[in-house]
Amino acid sequence: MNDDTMKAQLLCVADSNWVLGHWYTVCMLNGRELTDFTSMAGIAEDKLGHTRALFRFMEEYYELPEYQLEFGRAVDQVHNMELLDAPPQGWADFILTLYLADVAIWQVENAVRDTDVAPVKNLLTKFGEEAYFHQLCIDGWLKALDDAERDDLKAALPGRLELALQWFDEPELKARFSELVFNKLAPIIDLSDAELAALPAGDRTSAWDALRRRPEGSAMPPRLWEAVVPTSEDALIARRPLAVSVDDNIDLFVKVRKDETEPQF
Amino acid sequence: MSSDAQTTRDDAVEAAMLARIEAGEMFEDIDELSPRYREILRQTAEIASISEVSVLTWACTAYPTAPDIGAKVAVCATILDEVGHAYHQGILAEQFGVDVHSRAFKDDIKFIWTWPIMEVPIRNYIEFVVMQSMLDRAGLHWTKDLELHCSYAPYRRTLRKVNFEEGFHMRHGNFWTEFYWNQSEETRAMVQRSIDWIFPFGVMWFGKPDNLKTRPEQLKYKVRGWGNDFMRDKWLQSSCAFLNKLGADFPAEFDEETKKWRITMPYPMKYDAENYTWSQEQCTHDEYWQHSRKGGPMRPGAYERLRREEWGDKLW
Amino acid sequence: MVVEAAKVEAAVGKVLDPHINVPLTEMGMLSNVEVSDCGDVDVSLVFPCLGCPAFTMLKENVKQQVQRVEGVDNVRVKVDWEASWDRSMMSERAKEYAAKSGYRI
Amino acid sequence: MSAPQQQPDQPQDIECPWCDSKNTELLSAYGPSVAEMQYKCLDCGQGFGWMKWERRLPEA
Repeated sequence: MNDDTMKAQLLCVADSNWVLGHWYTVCMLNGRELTDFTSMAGIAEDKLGHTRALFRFMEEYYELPEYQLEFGRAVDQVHNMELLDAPPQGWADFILTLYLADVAIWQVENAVRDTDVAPVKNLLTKFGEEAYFHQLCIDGWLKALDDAERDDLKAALPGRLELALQWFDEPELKARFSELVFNKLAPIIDLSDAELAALPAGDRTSAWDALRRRPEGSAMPPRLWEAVVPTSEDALIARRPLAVSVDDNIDLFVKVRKDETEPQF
Repeated sequence: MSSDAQTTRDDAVEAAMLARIEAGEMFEDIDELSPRYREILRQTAEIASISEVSVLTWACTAYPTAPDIGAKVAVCATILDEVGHAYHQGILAEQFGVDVHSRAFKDDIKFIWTWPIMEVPIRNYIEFVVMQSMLDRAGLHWTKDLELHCSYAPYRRTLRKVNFEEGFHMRHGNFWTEFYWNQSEETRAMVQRSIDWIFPFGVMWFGKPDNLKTRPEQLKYKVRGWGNDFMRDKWLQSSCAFLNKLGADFPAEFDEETKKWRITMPYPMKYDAENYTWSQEQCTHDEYWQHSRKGGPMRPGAYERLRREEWGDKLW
Repeated sequence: MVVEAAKVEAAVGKVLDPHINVPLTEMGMLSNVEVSDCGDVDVSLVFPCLGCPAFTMLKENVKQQVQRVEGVDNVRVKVDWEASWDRSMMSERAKEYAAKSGYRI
Repeated sequence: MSAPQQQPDQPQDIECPWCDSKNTELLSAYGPSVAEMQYKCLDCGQGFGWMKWERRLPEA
């Protein structure tokens, strides 16, 4: 695997887990019982832990300054999936999006595990071992939806599914993802043949940033980004020192930028 | 049976219970406990599990200023731990007829009891770690007492698990408090400001002095073993040693004769939760507790928020 | 002066796991110790959970303890990204201690 | 306490650390730490944690 490809893939999962972790923390108080809160806090802790581990590993492996990936990038250099940009509109949309994001991220992590780079293989396997429990909880939440929430989930599905499918570069992963999703959701929501046929295929329509796996020039909403990397005075003062080595002028993908001399196809 | 006869019989049951407790007996089975003893355990377990739920809404106020991933993970871990303990203690409380879920999410909010400071928003992440250092230290003494002394053995075991884990919060708080104390002038000032606000809450954590109370039933039935003064003093010695090592200011002085720290602040005094200040004027203990029973600025909003969902543009 | 690896290991053993309160060495969290001739020491740790709330604190605690070992000049504490923690790496003593506190390993 | 929403299909014969009974029940996927699941012993009635790492992966 071309080194930049792996680097980009690792950033896609690290950054998507980063934002996904914040979905849990920002939505925390919407839990409905004690076990919702333990699960949400626990999953958030894990997801943020995955991001932290990948950031630290990548900074060592690619010889970047420590904390470069956390504090040294602008929002339009972050590789988070577009699926997580728009806030959940309700409990059903929340659970559906958590589900789609978790399964999609694991599809890619699992594929990237097939590498000779031992630490990457090891780390991503550990991600899976922890995500196993995230998906258990999400399964429980899906099963516990009431009738009205199932309707909400059905209504939210086309929009969220489209963004989840677009995220995939690899046709075989995308096909397998669809299969898993339909197997899971079929017993929960009835979809007529016509409804099934009308579901999006996830074709990319706008100009695409292949490295970030999202529409070119797009980025998460500013208020979400502020939750991810807080810049209030109190947060800046409390930043641990270790961040001072961050270099604002590092371009992580110098070689494959579009304006380079290599021809584009 | 006349009510007098009933009372006499009840008294006899309680007296027999107390005699067994006094003799140092430990109880494994809930059926062995007298009605009054059960009621005391019910109240204790209910307050313990419900007050842990309030940590959830309170700790969430530290998210927006948690500066990096590691800090956010620490806030998540605190919430997981405290709500996990609410749940764990709820398993025991359930045997006494307490419905933790109902108390937290359905019943009148006036039934939710917690320490007053848990209803004051955390101003910044540095304050959060100082809270861990000062107040988890206080909480630890409180629950350690139950683990060591409770005459109902299952409660001891329940708390052993809790205490086994709670020690981490204090160590985490100590580590980062010291870190921020040494980090920059600005962070040192923020640590000091946090200590000024939090330290007196630690002093007040353990309730009224023993001489102002009739012997509480928790002690009579050996649900607890330590008096308020004893626990307060243990907390004070441990906190002062830590703060003194840092070089921070705090309202206590070292008495060379007794070789112990003693407080120099007006005791008690009232706090102003809107401005994060203490009056520095002595009041009576009754006045203090009357003042604190009103609850903090987060009551009832924070508990109402747990019963309501907010989605869409309200989130980001 | 040559630093003894056993002394470094003992120093790491002075740091407790934040949750289970047993030495990191008994938790199986010490992955590797490398000592150079000139007093540089590399300590690698492996974490049972990636979301460990004590990630930075433990690394710093280990660094402080190892720094005190005779002959040690520079200490680097790293995460061993290739190691994978497993409950079988815990000592029997640590497992028993956890069980007595209500935590079955 | 109401039933937790998530009742994952997990080992149900974990030994209670208090009384060694295997008559135990899983209550929640997360205990007070991410490493443990919350169990309850049906014999002695007490709660306990079980370290959950068994190297299982999500379906792929």
